[in-house]
Amino acid sequence: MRIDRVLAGVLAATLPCLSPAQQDTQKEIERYRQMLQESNPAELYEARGEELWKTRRGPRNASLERCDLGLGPGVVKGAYVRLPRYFADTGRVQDLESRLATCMVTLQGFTPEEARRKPFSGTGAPMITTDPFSGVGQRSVMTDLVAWIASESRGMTIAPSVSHPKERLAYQAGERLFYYRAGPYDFGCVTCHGEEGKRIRLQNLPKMTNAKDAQRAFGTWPGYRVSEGELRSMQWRMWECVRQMRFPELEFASDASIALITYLAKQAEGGTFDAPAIKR
Amino acid sequence: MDARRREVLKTGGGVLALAAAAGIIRPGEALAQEWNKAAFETKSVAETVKALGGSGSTPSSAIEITAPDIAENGAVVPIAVESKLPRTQALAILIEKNPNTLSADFEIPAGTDPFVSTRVKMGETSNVYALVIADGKYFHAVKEIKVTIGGCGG
Amino acid sequence: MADPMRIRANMTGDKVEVKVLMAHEMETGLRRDAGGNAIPAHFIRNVSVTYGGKTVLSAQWGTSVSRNPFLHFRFNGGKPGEKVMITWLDNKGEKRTDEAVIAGGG
Amino acid sequence: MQPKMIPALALALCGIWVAGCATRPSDSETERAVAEMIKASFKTRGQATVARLNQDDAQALCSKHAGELPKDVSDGIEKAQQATIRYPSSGKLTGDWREGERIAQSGVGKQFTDAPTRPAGGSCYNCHQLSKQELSFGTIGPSLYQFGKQRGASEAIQKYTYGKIYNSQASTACSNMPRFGHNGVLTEEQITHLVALLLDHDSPVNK
Repeated sequence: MRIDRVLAGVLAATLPCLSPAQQDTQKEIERYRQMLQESNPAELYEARGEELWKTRRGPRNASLERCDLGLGPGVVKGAYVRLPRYFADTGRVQDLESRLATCMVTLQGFTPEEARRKPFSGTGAPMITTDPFSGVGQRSVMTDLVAWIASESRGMTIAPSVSHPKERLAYQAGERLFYYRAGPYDFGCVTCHGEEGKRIRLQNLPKMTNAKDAQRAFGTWPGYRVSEGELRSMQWRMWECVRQMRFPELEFASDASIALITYLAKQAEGGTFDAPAIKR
Repeated sequence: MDARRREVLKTGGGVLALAAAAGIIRPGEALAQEWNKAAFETKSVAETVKALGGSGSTPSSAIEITAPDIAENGAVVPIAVESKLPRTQALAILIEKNPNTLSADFEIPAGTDPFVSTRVKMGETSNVYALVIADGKYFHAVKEIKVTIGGCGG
Repeated sequence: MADPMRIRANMTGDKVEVKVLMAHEMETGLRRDAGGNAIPAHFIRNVSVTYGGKTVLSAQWGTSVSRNPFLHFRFNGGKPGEKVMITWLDNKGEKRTDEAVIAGGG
Repeated sequence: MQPKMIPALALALCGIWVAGCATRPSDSETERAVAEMIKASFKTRGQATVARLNQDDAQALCSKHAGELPKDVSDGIEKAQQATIRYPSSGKLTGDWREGERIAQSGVGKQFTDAPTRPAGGSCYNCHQLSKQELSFGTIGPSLYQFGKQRGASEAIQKYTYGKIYNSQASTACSNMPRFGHNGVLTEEQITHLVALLLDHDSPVNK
């Protein structure tokens, strides 16, 4: 096997730009990612989420079946790809997660604090077990619901709403935030997502101003992350990027998080939604 | 689960594991709950082979390991093992450099293909062994899988 | 209570192809939480698959099988419309049994 | 975003929001909204305080001119950043490449999940190729493989290398690379180890 690899290396060396080792690495990483596609544990979360949607919970002992995700009360099919959007009843632009928190309050009678208490499921990564919202092995009703609702938009076209002035404001604010550099590392979203074809370690980075990249990125979240053994939502994706940017903690369902998601959704407009995906 | 079975499990570890280690019994339906504690605590490939009742194993090209050469993350490494050896009775996956070598042990009854595909954790780059018991004899194949460091803030 | 498994059992030729996902932590016992306390091991130790009352696969697992385990295998002699039954048992004595009807293949 | 794309994008958006162009939020409205979000959407956690969101001059200018950095702004940033570089008082610019390799591999530090007492890593492999053995390297920055072999290890090169790690923006305004020394991420000593990793004849970088 060694000898084969050396030989392959010699052959590949005649190709320009990438060293043989780099080409082999990229090829094998792609193969690894392909092999993961065979089965996605996100299904387990989707199944729980579908049950939870119908489950009576909270002080009012009510289900979420009348929750309006933007397409009318109880309409789940296709809801994810039309979010974030402006909701007249709250006067806010909301993404799926902040909207679900609203429904947990208005329909099920939870307090806003209760509805947002544990947005992310317990993590398999020891590095971030300090997440106060969860612990190892803990589940998040929010995450399970997100998995199922997102899966109900699979195969559809990403088409966020941008007709309301507040939606436009969220988009523009999100764009500014994308370029906002701060903190001890001088990072901003743009540091990692402003150029095409770059990687951190071996992880490919989407350039968010490039429609194809943005479509692929937005279209594959939420995702089951094998590195953590958890399903992760778009709110978590923002929270985690911001943590690694060395910023203070981005609050769950905050206006900044929704503005960023609005910006990304708009960048990804026209792409095909294919989530929950499975990722490193 | 009921208390009776828990009791069986608690006491079952020793005797059954010993019997299995000695190669006296292979678990069938009746012993489906057996768990070979000794084998799962081994720290080397040789020890694992012994704990699974063998005295050694022979390399075989009739065993195929399908896995990536490089895993982007060690928490999930897809591995499939297929044996072309006649009368394959069991397949096991061993990861040399993991804290405990033995990852999974599959009994293959007659009528079931000598093939399994699963996903394992690897702490670091390591040789992965597929151990096969066929017609009472022990064979293996080996493949190195590189585990890469990933992420941003780690 | 443990979550249901996701089982797919399909005829491919004259074989039954079984793919199953189990919801389980598969905690190794080697990790520590944020407070530095060891997280106790919690993992599936036994898996058995039966068809028509006969075991078609049995497995013993250690802690290094990945979280939310996946298993794929094939057996002969199964028929569409019949059931495959899968049981797992973990080190804390938790147990889960699910079944799936074998779908006809093309 | 590329500078020339901004008007084009604005036009495209107007095209999409035909009826809405007149009611598009003004820049000042957007600025107010962003300022409000910076204030209300983040919270101090551990060492990551909300004060970190206050931009210094370079951060503010780089955010404002993302992708379209005018020459005078760029020159101004580089001049100001150059003045921040402090070389080690010992005069010793290069340390132990083995230590440097460890620092280069580590991506921890300054996150709210990191212990504040634990030294930060340099995150070098996140963005750069360094040694041949490490397959898992990023490409945001250029490959530094054979950095020293190509440049030698003269005092001038040592000084340049130290300065680049200490404050990358002294030579490249708005570089993606953190200003490791200036921002207090790495200590003087840690930087000398990284200089050794890059320049030492025996370092895997130069093999």
